[in-house]
Amino acid sequence: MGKFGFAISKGRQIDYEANDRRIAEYILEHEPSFRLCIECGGCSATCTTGNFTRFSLRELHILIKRGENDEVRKNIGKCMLCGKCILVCPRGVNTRNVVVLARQAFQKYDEYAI
Amino acid sequence: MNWDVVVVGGGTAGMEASGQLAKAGYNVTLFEKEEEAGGHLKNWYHLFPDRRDGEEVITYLNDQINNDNITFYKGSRIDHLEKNEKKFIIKTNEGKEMTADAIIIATGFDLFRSERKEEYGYGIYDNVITSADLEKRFRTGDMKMNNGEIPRRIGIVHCVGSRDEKVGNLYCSKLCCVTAVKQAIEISEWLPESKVFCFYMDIRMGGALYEELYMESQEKYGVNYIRGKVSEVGESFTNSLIVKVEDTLAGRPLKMELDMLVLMAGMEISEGSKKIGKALGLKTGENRFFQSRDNHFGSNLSNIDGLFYAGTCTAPMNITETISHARAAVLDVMDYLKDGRR
Amino acid sequence: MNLEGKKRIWSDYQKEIADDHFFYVRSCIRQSFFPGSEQFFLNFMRNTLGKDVYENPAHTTCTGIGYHSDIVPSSTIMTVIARHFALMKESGYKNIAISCVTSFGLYTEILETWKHFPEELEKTREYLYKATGREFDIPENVAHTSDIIYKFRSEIADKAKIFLVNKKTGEPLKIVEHIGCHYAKMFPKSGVGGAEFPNVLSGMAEAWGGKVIDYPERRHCCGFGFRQYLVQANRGYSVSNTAKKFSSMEPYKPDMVLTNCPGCTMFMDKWQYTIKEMEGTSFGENGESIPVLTYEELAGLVLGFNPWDLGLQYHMVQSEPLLNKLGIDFDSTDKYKTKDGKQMPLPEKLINA
Amino acid sequence: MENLYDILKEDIRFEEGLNACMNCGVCTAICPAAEFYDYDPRKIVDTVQKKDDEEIVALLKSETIWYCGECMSCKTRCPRGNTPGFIIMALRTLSQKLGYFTESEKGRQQLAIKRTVGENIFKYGYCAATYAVNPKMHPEQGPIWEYILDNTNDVFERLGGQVNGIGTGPLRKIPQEALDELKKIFDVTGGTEFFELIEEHSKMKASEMGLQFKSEGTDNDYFVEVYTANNGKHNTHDI
Repeated sequence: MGKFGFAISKGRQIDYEANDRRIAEYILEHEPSFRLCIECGGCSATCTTGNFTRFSLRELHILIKRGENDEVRKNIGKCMLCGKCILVCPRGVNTRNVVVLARQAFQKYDEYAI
Repeated sequence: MNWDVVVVGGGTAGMEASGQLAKAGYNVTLFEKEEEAGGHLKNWYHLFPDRRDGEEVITYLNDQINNDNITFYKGSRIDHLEKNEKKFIIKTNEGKEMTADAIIIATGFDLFRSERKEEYGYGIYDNVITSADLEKRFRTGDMKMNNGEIPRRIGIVHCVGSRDEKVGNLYCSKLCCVTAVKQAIEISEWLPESKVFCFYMDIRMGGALYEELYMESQEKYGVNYIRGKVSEVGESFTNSLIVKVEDTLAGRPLKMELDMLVLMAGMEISEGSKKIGKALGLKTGENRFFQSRDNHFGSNLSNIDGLFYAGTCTAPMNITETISHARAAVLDVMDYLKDGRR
Repeated sequence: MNLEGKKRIWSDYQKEIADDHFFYVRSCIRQSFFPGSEQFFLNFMRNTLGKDVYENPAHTTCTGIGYHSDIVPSSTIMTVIARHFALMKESGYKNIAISCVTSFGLYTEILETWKHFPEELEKTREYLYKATGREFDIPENVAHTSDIIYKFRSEIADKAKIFLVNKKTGEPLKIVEHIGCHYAKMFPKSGVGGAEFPNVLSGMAEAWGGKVIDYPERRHCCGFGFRQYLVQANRGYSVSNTAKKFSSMEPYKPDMVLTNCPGCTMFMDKWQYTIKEMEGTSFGENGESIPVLTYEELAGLVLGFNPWDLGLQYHMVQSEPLLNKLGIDFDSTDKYKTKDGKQMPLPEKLINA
Repeated sequence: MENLYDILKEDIRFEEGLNACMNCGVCTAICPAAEFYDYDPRKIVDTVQKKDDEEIVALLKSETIWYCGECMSCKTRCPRGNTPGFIIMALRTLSQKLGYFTESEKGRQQLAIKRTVGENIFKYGYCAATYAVNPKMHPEQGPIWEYILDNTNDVFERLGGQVNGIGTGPLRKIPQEALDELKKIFDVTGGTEFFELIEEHSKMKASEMGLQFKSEGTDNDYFVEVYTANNGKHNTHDI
């Protein structure tokens, strides 16, 4: 806090230019159904983790697309890969595979290694 | 059966109504303020959802009005219209005078003037264009920016002048969502290397095959959809456009640079409709479009006997609906002029 | 950028600004931090233009800072403002000239509220009468003092001793404008040029030969945020917002920032110091900071006033780099002297000094 | 107790500020607070319009309602004519009336504002007053501010000041009658009562927190706590 008693903070605004979207691109390449999401939230509603914590798979998907990788990495371990989300998705997105691929991508781009 | 029917407005509705009346044997006089019939459709390149060329529909409509029972006055404005007993008296700006037994008002809509959304900078920032401007570009194939470069990232803003009390339009213009999706696909076809982002509040895909088109835009063209109304557009140091929006599904503000921004201008009742409406005392709804006598079974009926509505002077409609509405107006005219009824 | 488009918008937002006979109300912040600006306004209006501007010694705060940090109830601020209207009525004035943008926003908002809720106006009349025995009229014309300088911008240009041109390069000065949020964002019609492309400051800068630069965060708040500055623990909000604006304007290399709001002037000046202390960053050219001037200070320079009579030396960011660009022949030895010419001690650790 | 939504409706700012929200996010897109706090004005409006008392109570006790800077940029853009900033003001007023403001770190700061800006009004006739801006509490004002305070008379005399004099101009002595009228206006309109409420609830909270509290001034532990405390959790959020 120094001599002033407060600090300059980093904004919460998603800065699309500044973000690295390689994780999203990797997923889109291997799981094209990721494009079909209409953000309905069906996955989050049925999500086992989401029912016991604040975790939102829908929000995670958005953050992946925007390249908010730090946020994604912080939360992606919470998914238990039970796959219930796939059953409810009205657009047939392989939601579980999106998580699997995201974890792979984080390994691939080692500056993000989990 | 020598009934005289005057049709005001030579756009889709007016042309179709005139054609159908003429086929049924009525004497039709069609007035169009511009030098050419066809209305807004003339300016549209491809129609949704099947991407048919707008000119094909124009050709059909021109065939419709190519009928000996139709007198077509172009470049003609109605200066005076009144009802005297059972006859309507019409005077035009060119000094023509005539009477009619029935009138069809097909004066249509105007596109929302996008410069009224000051925060979007239409008319101020280069490369902020409207959906109508984009259709013209499709026609000429000129997709370049003002500096001659190809736009690499293009944004589409839904609901410009619709669902917006700030500009006095609370209603949904209904066609802009599907237009946005159609145009996103076309941009992607013209410029396969470029990325398209649609900024929407709700995606309203209420027509047949619209939702399919939306899904296709995602699946085949990778069009991106961000849920949030664009709040502000500015220009960056390198002259790209900066949009600020809330990514509402992430619950965070988002800033993005774009090369080009397309504003989906909504529909408003046209100035011409307003003038005629005022002169005749036609009832309008809260949305300022003409109010039909009954929403369900009288959507062509006005508050004046013998005066009927056709098309988008009553509400936003697509081409299919407009043509159906015009045909329905003709049925109402026929019913009205039936012997003994008038 | 298409100027015609902006001009079309400006023509939609030409508010009426009275010509003479003003009842002047001071700003808490400006009279404490930029007293030279208010002094210039009064001198210029009275002595240069020969206008009647009256200041009543009994006028006070409008309580706006308290109201916007939520310790002052709305009925209280309405009655305090009504008291100013009463003083105005008693002194025989109908046009109010407001030095503060927060106050200006509140006067405008309260007058609007009274239109929508006439019962609030009646209640305020009762409160004021009960508390002070005074009665008031609604003013005929409400103007911010920047509106008034805007109105007389051509008169200033006619009398200009210098124009806003870089003497060395011959290029117009690059000016970034910052309009206080409460000037027109709440009621676009109340501001010259509206809310999105206000013309009140850009009109002045251009009339005096400068060039106004648009930049992405032009419309962003300076970060005052009332409680977000008043309480130390919250000041990170305030300084971060200012830093955001300065980072956004930096590439354009502006020669100065022009402001019309008390808080904005103070924060854009002081936060440059704070940011420099905290992170070693400065936003001007050659490691300098960007001078932040009120419209009165700028008008004063254009009219050839002594910068030290305008109070420029009491900013944290010193304006010598700007004065040099303008080719103003200033007397450094006069900078820290009293009214009577006595030397004062010299301040230390100022920026751009 | 009366329904909280109905109580809020009695505040003209709430009445003016809330129509139906369609969650478009134009407010959050340009909100200075949404950027530097974990804050989303859209969500506040959406919560309030649900008219659920339990959720409104949670808001009144939350940190969230204290993040807004009242710049009112949201008013310019809302396509439904809402003003989230006005809604916030109504919520803050109610939170103080019900004593809920002391439940949050940011809410407790109301005492600090009352003791500084609030007291300035009665003492100097202005919210911000030269003598009241203490450089120790405002290090960000920089060395020039200390200098001005050290040389107040000379600085202000040259710039049109009326240092404690009778008449017009900055630093003039505000006539006692004018200060009395201000106080009377506060008494009559509920302003004084509101100040007392802030004091009363703060005192209770200080005792609950086991912090020293004095009935005036800034040199007591509770004041220092509310003026400086920052738990560092105001701009992060987990999904």
